[in-house]
Parts: sequence; structure tokens; C-alpha cells
Amino acid sequence: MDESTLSSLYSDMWLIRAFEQGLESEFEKGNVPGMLHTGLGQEATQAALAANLEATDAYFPDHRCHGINALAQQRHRGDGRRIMAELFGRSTGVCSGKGGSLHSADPRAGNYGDNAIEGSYMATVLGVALAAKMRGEPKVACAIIGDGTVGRGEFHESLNMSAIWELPTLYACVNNGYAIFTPVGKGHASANIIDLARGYGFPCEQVDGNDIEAAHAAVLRACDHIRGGKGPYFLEFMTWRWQGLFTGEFRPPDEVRYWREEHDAILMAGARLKEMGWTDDDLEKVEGEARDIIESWIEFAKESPPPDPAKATADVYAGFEVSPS
Amino acid sequence: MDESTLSSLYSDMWLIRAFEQGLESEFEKGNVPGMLHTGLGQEATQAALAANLEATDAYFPDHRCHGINALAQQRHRGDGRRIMAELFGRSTGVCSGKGGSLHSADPRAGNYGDNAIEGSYMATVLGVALAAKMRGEPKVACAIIGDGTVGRGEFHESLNMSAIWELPTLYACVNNGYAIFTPVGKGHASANIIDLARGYGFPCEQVDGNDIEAAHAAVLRACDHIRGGKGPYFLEFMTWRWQGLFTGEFRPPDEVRYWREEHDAILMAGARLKEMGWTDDDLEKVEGEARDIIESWIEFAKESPPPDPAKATADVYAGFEVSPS
Amino acid sequence: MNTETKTRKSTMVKAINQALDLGMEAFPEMFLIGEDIGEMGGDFGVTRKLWAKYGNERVRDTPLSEAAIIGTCVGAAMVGMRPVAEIMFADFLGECYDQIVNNAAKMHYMFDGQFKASLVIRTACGGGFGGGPHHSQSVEGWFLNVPGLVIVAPSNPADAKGLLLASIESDDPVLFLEHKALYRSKGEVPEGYYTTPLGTAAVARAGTDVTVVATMRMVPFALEAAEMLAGKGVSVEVVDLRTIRPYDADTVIESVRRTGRAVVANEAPGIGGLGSELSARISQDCFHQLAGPVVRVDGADTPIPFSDELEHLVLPGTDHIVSAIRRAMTQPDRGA
Amino acid sequence: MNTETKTRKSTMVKAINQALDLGMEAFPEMFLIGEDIGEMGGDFGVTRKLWAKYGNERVRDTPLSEAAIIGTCVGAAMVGMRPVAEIMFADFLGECYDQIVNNAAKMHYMFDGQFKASLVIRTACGGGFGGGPHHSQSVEGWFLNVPGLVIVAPSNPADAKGLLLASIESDDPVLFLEHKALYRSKGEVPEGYYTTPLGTAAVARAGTDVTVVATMRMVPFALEAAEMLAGKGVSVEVVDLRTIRPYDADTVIESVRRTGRAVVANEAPGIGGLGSELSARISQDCFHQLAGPVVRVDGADTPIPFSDELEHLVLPGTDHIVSAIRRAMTQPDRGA
Ligand SMILES: Cc1ncc(C[n+]2csc(CCOP(=O)(O)OP(=O)(O)O)c2C)c(N)n1
Ligand SMILES: Cc1ncc(C[n+]2csc(CCOP(=O)(O)OP(=O)(O)O)c2C)c(N)n1
Ligand SMILES: [Mg+2]
Ligand SMILES: [Mg+2]
Repeated sequence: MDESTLSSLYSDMWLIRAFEQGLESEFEKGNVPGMLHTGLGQEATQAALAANLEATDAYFPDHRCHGINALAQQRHRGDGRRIMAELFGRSTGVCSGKGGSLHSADPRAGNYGDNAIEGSYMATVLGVALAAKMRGEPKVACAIIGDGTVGRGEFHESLNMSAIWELPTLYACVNNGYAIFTPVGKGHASANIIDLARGYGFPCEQVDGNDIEAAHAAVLRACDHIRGGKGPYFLEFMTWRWQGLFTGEFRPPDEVRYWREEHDAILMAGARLKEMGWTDDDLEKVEGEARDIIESWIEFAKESPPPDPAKATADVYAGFEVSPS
Repeated sequence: MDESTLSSLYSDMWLIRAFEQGLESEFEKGNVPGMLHTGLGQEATQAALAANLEATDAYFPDHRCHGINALAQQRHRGDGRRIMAELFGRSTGVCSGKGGSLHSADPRAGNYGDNAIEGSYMATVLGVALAAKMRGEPKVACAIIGDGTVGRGEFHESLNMSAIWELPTLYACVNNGYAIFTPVGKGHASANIIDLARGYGFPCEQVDGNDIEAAHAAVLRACDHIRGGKGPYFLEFMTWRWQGLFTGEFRPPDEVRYWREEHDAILMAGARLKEMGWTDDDLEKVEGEARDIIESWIEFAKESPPPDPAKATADVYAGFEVSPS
Repeated sequence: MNTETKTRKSTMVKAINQALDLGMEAFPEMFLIGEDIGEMGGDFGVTRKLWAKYGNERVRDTPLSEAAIIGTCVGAAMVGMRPVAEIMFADFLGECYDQIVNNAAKMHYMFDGQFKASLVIRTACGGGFGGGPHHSQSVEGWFLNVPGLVIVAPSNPADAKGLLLASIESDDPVLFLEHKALYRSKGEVPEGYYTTPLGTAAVARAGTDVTVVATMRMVPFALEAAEMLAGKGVSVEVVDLRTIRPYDADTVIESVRRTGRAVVANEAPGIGGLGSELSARISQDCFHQLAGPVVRVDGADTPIPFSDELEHLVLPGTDHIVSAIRRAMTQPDRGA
Repeated sequence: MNTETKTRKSTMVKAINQALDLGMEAFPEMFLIGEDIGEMGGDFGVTRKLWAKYGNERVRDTPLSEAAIIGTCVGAAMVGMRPVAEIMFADFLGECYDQIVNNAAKMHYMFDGQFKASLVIRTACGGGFGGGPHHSQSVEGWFLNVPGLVIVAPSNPADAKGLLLASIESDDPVLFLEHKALYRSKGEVPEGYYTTPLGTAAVARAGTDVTVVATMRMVPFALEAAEMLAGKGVSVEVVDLRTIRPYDADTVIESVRRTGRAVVANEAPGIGGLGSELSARISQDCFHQLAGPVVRVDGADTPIPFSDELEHLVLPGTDHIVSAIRRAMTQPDRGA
């Protein structure tokens, strides 16, 4: 990968990390309502996806995809801070605070919204893909799902229908080793999710989700295949999430150390950049910029007013009014 | 296969055929309420399963399994005619007429009942299998499903959970080439269902479902494996159903001819018996006996009284009464 | 209905088929999707000939994957298509309940109006043909408490056509219930394209003594009951709700305030069903006009048994409506 | 509750945990199943320590396969086990709706009593913590119209324990609703094994002027409202329904006949929910005793929005109950 691409992805990864860390600290202070799941540790996978998805594509983010959402919102709409504001439940959020962490969407940024019933958009993505195919649009319709979510039957209904209809669907499975507390090998017949996907007959690839170069190349390959009209593609990103349980860390210390210290996406990308001649100062500058941006976004979110009360009963139906109770 | 086994299976197949043909003609006369799906053409698959399932096993029959139900009911309870009576909606039916063709059950015959929501008992079978495993009972818990039913997500949820828990589950997939009107290769990423099952890592076998010797041997192998505590087993029976649509035949004449004339289970088994020295008379005698039995069963059903009206509101709850409306 | 006046006698199946055909002509973004709806024309023949006319892409057969069918509709609607799904039997909606309730019905609201779930789910419901517990249910009660969902339930061919076209035009997710026992029923159906507005009830028969509120198959039963009782000097008004959610309370309330007596007829079990909703609403809003309690006609609180004899015992019919009306008529006048 | 009298202050989470523990001790055929309920103790900590005590087999973690979880319970119940499933959030019941409604609830009936669906589905429901549209719903309305299903909904720790043990003992499928906002609420809980009978309501506070019928979180709100109004000379009777299906109409009707005024409080949307069912029943059965229409307190007819400010606007609270009671009290006496 050339230096400029890597440099840009490195910034993206820092933006994600700064976003999630900023958010986490605000959550701890009680400023963010509801639940919080972060994408910390999965920055390379997320940056690789975000870099290859256009505003005219459609992706379905999961509960850890704040980072992808922010990158897409920033790149395609110039207002990444509206993702932050949404998580704070503010009027300036992409859904005016009605959706929150688990239901942020902005289709003009290619973000078709999380569905907090894990796996349910495995079915929804089919419709977006089908419409694109029927209209002859070169859209990639992407579902981002965790390893745990593969347990849902709709995972298979979706792969099957994508296969028989040759839909432009990108399945991005983020295998971070666990569903909440359950190890992937305990929840599934195989710890390698591609084993469960291969039967559908379209290309399945497993890739190091913390190696930004490998991840980026894989997404590019998949998107080229799909945009070329060759049907669906399945990518499994092997990665790891920093977040343990709400109650703390539960994974073996060796595993924690490996992923956070030896195989961290940002550290590894930084090392590559240094091979290309970057200094520690260069790297730190990127981090500093990301943290400044996020600080301003958090400021923006906090200063934004709460949603208009009329929103509470607005838009239940497109064609009927609901009166305030 | 030795002659006595083959001879017994030959009788079983004739019982199924006579049952379904008798039923079909009663249905056409308007004597059987509701809808009718028959197992005609699939006699070898059904006889092979019925012969290997004990009263202490548990199988879930689908909408074409009247034949299996009748064989099980006859063998284990001595009252096969109660299956016929159930289809007529009579008080003497195995469910007193409350279930009918799509909901006949008698657990004492190993028959755990159809669920007319196709595929839903793919989940139910897990519980029967799990209970057997927890109790250390050598039970085979068998789900009989069509190729079309494989489209349901619960198919996969079931295979996955059987795999991770190493349950004593037998999946008997009856691939008769079509789901109503849809060819198996149009509905699924592969026309060979085992391709969709292999990812779960337990043995999957495809077998000629019209070759009674092959089918019987395969079921025996699977049951041995399961009873030996080695976990789940998947069998795909390649067969064909005589029944087209309610409105008539829709499949190519060559295909119809092949399956009905060249590759019919009963004709093929008869030919084998003749190789073993049977005469046409011997074969005809078996058919005649089957037809006589079925005639008496139909008589029994027709003469049986309708269900007690109290049944209409009985057993909604085990612990509460529902008053007649 | 709008303007068309030329009519033709037709079954409900044909009327629905016509609406689908006209919709496909009018809306290039419309497509049909479901199990065996293509060349075969659907289990009840409702989509017959549409595949030949519109082809594989716009009349799309699916595998037996109800959740994915509805998910596909939601996704397609998100990008501006107008999918119309057929779920062969309403009983199978349990498998795509999540997609309907948590995805389609909430989409517009939770994403702040950015997506429209402009889809229609057509499905065959109701009992009376020996279908047994999994092919006979009246499922509107499953969905009554779901904001964001529109539930439409025609009782005759003309309404079926107009309501279906209105459902297709609608930007909301519509659950379109087709009672199997009405499929072969005939009525005059206006030719050409017209819509019957969603959310409006129809006075199927005007009367002055008692109001019967009914849906789907209960409407012809109620009309039959009304006819029988007309001979006995009882003037029965029959209100056909047509849209179950959000429903036209105004028409119902106005009628009951006028007659002072109400019967609510519903094929599903009574507890927690449409009958309860209507009875509650009428009781609350017509408190001072009602001569007596709302009288209920419901299905028994049971699954639907297979045997004809038993099924007959759990489903309500004309007789039940007649006796309910008689019961209502024993209530003393209370001066509206 | 039966006989135990020694009590101990405990949260609802602990009371439920105790019931599960006692059930596991009493019934060798009982097992627990769900996502991360084992070593982790469940998302809300309800099954904490049970895995350590009873092991992998009887406290069974599952993949994220809600339909298969409930199917497993049904199958196990068919052969005499007593499975107790945890579905992490009630909102996820949409995915196993078919299993609950078409399989568990119909099993006993359609197979003529040959199988018992003796299973319990525990699940966390309700809003008020910023969970947004998919983690906050009150789902009883989804299941009200389903014969064969028992729906239990405790409002306090002691009932939660006794009702859960009764649910485990029951041979019917029980949907056991645990309101998240009540998990940390405390109350005196009798020690040891006892059951609180299913299908019986409790008079949570006796009163003479007006009856408030409530469930789950609405009960403490109603009690608070009653306390506030007691100071103003209004005597409020609060009936805690406890079992939603089949429910104890006798207690409700007896109370309303006595007070002549009824308020029905329910967190879910009003249309087609429990509020409608209760209002209909009360209006019909207390027609001659009611001083005025049943007054309703419901959630707004909307999904649950994420932002605290908006969520607050769609969920009912004590204030709403107070004003509903005041409204009921303006109704003229009508002599019981
Ligand atoms: C259908 C459904 N079941 C359960 C949950 C609760 N839940 C939220 S996240 C999660 C784990 C998902 O694991 P995975 O897909 O691996 O994602 P990860 O959190 O590891 O990124 C679960 C069980 C849910 N939201 N939806
Ligand atoms: C969930 C569900 N969807 C649809 C149906 C309607 N249906 C009944 S049989 C059938 C075809 C099933 O095909 P297959 O499993 O191949 O069985 P076959 O009839 O060919 O033996 C369908 C779609 C159903 N009963 N349940
Ligand atoms: Mg994971
Ligand atoms: Mg088939």
C-alpha cells in the first residue's frame, strides 16, 4: 500500500479510536444515555470498510460501528459530529436523537441504519441489493455483522437469497472472538465463520482484520467483484474488541496482551509508516488531530439542544397523524 | 439386503402407496377435509425411516409422512387405522380429529407430530434430542423435512445447535426436487442440500431415496452413529413426489416418466425380489394385502363418529378451563 | 372509491389480481415477491398471469424464507421501491413477526423519517375450510398493538381492489388481510384504477336500532343477520371497518351514538383482539348513549381444530350475530 | 403465597434468582437456557451463581438463535422437562414469535393433550432507561390474543418469586415478563419455596372511590398516585393484575362494581393492548355500576424513542395516573 493511502487510513483509525474513547469517557460521566458498545480494537476493519464504501453504496452498521458511521458522515456529508450528537440523543443528531447508538442512519452517507435486533438487517440488506440490481445501479449493499450474530437463521436466509439472485451484497463479518461472553467456537460449529458461509457458493475470504493493508485490499477486491456484477462476497475479519463486559475483563491475560499490545491495528500501521520514514512525532500529530476533532464533536453534541418534543409523536406513520398522549 | 428384510420393506412400501392412493380417492370424493399432500413416490425413503425408528425414538413427520405415521402407529401401537381416522377428522383419530393431516401425533409410536409451519420443528427436535442426551437415553430424535423447507433459517439454527451440543439428531431431508412449484436448484444455492449442511461438521450423506436397500442401509448407519453417542447425522434422500400441483402436472414428461416408470421404488424393489426368486403373483399378493388393509382402515375412519363437541374447547390450557363460546 | 362507475361482477381473487396488475402498470417501482407467485400464480391463484406479463424480475419467486421475504421488502422500500409480498398463509407471519414489527413498522419513526417502509404484505387468513391450527388463523390481534403498521381487511371485491391500490400507493407498511372464505365471493367491481382510502370505515348497511361493527367475513354474516332481522322489525346498521389500524373510530362512534346499541363481530378469539379494542373504544366514547353493554361475537378462545365439526364450534357465524343483536335489542332505550 | 412468613428485603433480581435456584433444586427436570446465562449470569445478572451450582448441562448457554432456544424448550417440554428460557430483551421475542404462538401455545390443544408445553420464557421488558426502539418495548400486547399462552407480569419481588415458582410448576407455556425498571426495586420476600397462584390478581391497596387496574411498573406508580390522593380525600383501590392471560376478571369486576369508577394503566401503546382488553371487559361487565367511562393511561401510540427527553414523553408515569384518577373522580356517582 502506498504511503498516502496508508496515511489516510491511519488518520481514519485514529478518528475511530478517539471517537470511541471520547464517547466512553462521556458515557462513564453519565452524559450518554442507554447502552454503549465500542469499536475499539476493530479500527482497521472499520477503516477499511469505510474507505471503500461510497455515499451511493448502502451499508448496515452494527452496534460497534460508530466509527464507520462517523467516517462516512464526515466524508460524504461533512458533518461527522452529527453521529456524536445522535449518541447523546440531541436534536442535531442524524436521527434527531430518536435512534441513538443502536439506530443511527443517514442514507445520504450510505448509512442505512443499525437494527438492534442483531441479524435482522441480514434480511433487509437483500432488498437494497435487489433494488440496485433491478435498477442497474452499481451499488454495494453491505451488512456488517458480528460473529455472534451468525447464530441467527436470517444469516443463512440472506446468504442463500443473495446467492440464487446473484445480488450485489457484501457480507462483512467481524469475528472478534466473542458474542458478549460466549467464545465464537462455543457458539458455532466452526470458529471460522467462513466454514458456515462457503456452502452458498460465492467467494468467501478470511482476512486479518487488524492488518489495515490486508483488510483494505480484501474490501477492495470484494467491492470490485460486486461492482463488476459478479454477485455476493463474504469477508470474515479476524479481530478483537477491547471492550469486555460491562462488569469488566473476562478474557485470558495473554489474549488481552496479544491483541492490545502485539497485534493492535494502530500500532502495526504506525510501525509500517515508520518503515516508510515517519517519525514518532508524525504519528502523534495524527493522534492529536483526531483527539481535537472528537473533542469538538463532543462539545457540539453537549451544546446541542434536546429534540423538539413534537418529535416524540412525529413520523409514526407517513400517512397518518398520531396525537400526543 | 436379505430377502426377509426386503420383503418386509416391500410390504411397508405397498402399505404406504395403498394408504395414499386410498386417501387420495376419498379426498377426491370430498370425504377428507382440508388439504392433502401425499407421500406417493417417496415410499422407499419413508419405509427406510419407519423401519429404523423405534417407539422410544422421536420423529417429526412432515406433510407427506402419513405413510411413516401409519407404519409407526401399526408397528408400535397396533392401530395404524387411527392415522387414517385422524385424516378424516374423527374421534378415533390419534388426536381425536383435532390435528388432521398436518398435525397427527402419537408419542407412544415415536410420532411427535407435524407442525404445518414448515421447518419450525427443526427447532423443536433440538429439545427432544437435548432431553435424551441429558437423561442418557439412547434416543434418536429425527426431523423429516423437504428440500424446500431448507430455506427456513431455523434449518441452520438447528444444525448449528445440534453440532455444538453433539445432540442425537437425525436430519432426514427428503429432496424430491421441488417445493410446491419451485425446483430445488432455483430455491437454494445448491440443488444438493448436503452442500448447505456440510459446514456444520457432522456426517452428511446423499442417498438414492428410491433405492430401498441404499436408503435402509443409510438410515441404519445414521442411527448407529447417533445411538453410539457420536452426535448428529444428516441424510439427504434423492427422490420425487408423484403429486404435482392441485391443478395438475407441471414437470417435464421425461422427468415424470423416469421417476414413475424407470426409477420407481416399488418397481425396483419388486425387480430385486424377483431376482431373489419371487414371482409376479408373490408381488401382487403383497399389494393386495396392503390394499385390503387400507380399505378396512378407510371403512373404520368413515364409520367412526365425529369428535365429542367438548373437544372444541378442551385442552387449550393444561391448568385453566376455557368455557365454550 | 374515486370516479370510475362502470362495474363488472368479479370474485375477490380477480379483484385483487386486477389491483396488482394496475399497480404494476402504474408504478414502475412496484414488484411482487413470494413463494410460487410467479409462473404458478400463487397458492390461491391471486397473482395469476402477472408473471407472464411482467416477468421474473418484477414477479419474483422466493425460497421458503418468510423472514427474508419481508426483510427484502423493507430494504427495497428503503430505497424507494414499492414491494408487495405474498405470505401464503397468515399463520406464517409468526416467522417474520420481527421483520414486520421491529423493522417495517418502526423504520420511519426511529430513523426520523429518513426511510419509508412503503410495502404491502398480502396474506390469506381466516378459517372455515378445515385448514387446522396452522392454516386458519385470524391474525389481526397479533399486530393490533403495533404503532406504525397499517392493517387493512376488505370484506368484498370492490373494496379489496380499491384498498389494495391505496395500500400500494401508501408510504406506510400495510398488512393486507385476505380472508380465504371470501376469495371466491363475488361482487360488482369498478373497472380501471381507483383507490379506496385507508383508515375509513364504510356503512355497509344503514340502520337505526343497533350498530354491528364487523370486518372481513363477519361483514357478509352481519349483512345476512341484518336482512333476517329486518323482517322482524329490527333496523341494523352494519359498519365495515375495512382498515383495522389505524381505524376509523369516528364512523363507529357516530353510528353507535345514533343507535345506542353496539355489537362487535370478530372471527379471532375474544381476549385481547379487535373485538376488545372496539368494545373498549365504543364503551368509552359512547358511554352516555349506550343502552346497554357492547355485545360481543368472537371466536372461541382456542386454536382452530381440524375436524369440520369442531371447527364449526369455535368460529362465529350469522347465527351468533343474530343472537347478539337480539341480546342488544333487549337493552332498554336510553335516549340518545 | 402459601405458608412461609419469614421474609427478607431483596431486589426483584435476587427474588427471581432465588426462585430459579429453588426450582432447580425441586425439579430435576428443570433446566435454564439462554444467551450468556451461564458463567456470566445473564445480561441483568438474574441467573448469577446458578451455573456454578448446577453446571453446564442445566444452565445452558446458547448461540444467538432465539427461535432455536424456544424450539428447544418446546421439544424438551414435550418429553417432560421443565425448561426455563431467558430471552435477553422482550423485544427479541419477535424472532421466536412463531415458536411461541404456533408451537408452544398450540401444542397441548392440537395434539389432543398428548404433549404439555411446560416451559417458561423469562424476558426483560419495558422502557425508561434509554434503550431505544428495540430494547424498551412492553410486549404483552403482541401475545394477548393467543389462546394457550399464559402471560405473567409481577410488580414486586415477593410476587416475582412466587409467580415464577408457580410458572415453573405450571404445565402450560408461560411468558414471564420482568420489567427492567423493577429489577433493582426492593421489597420483603418470604424465604423458602412458595408459589403465588397464576391467574389471580392482588388488591395491592384497598380503597372505595375508584379502582386502578395496573401491571408491572404501573403498580408502584399507581400506589404512589393513590398515596398522593389519599391526602386529598380520594380512596383509591389498586388492583395488580399479576397474570395477564388468562386474567382474573373476577377480582377486577368485583372491585369496579364496588367503586363504580375505573382507571386502567398500561405502559404499552393504547390501541389493541391490555388497556383495551381491560376497558372492554370492565365496560361490559360493570355497565350498570360505572359512574363514567373507564379512564385510560397508556403509552403513546409510537415506538420508544432513544433520547431521554422524548422517551419521557411517550411513557406514562405517576402524574398520568393521578390525572386519570382525578378525571374519573369528576364522574357523578351512579349508585352501585
Ligand atoms: C436478536 C438479538 N439477540 C440478542 C441480542 C443481544 N446482544 C446484543 S450484542 C450481542 C452479542 C453479539 O455478538 P457479536 O455479533 O459477535 O458482536 P460483538 O458484540 O462481538 O461485536 C447480543 C447477544 C440482540 N441485540 N439481538
Ligand atoms: C413456513 C411455511 N411456509 C410455507 C408453507 C407452505 N408450504 C407448504 S408445503 C410447501 C413446500 C414445501 O416444500 P418441500 O419442503 O420441498 O416439501 P414437499 O412438499 O416437496 O415434500 C410450502 C411452501 C408452509 N406450510 N410453511
Ligand atoms: Mg463478536
Ligand atoms: Mg420438495
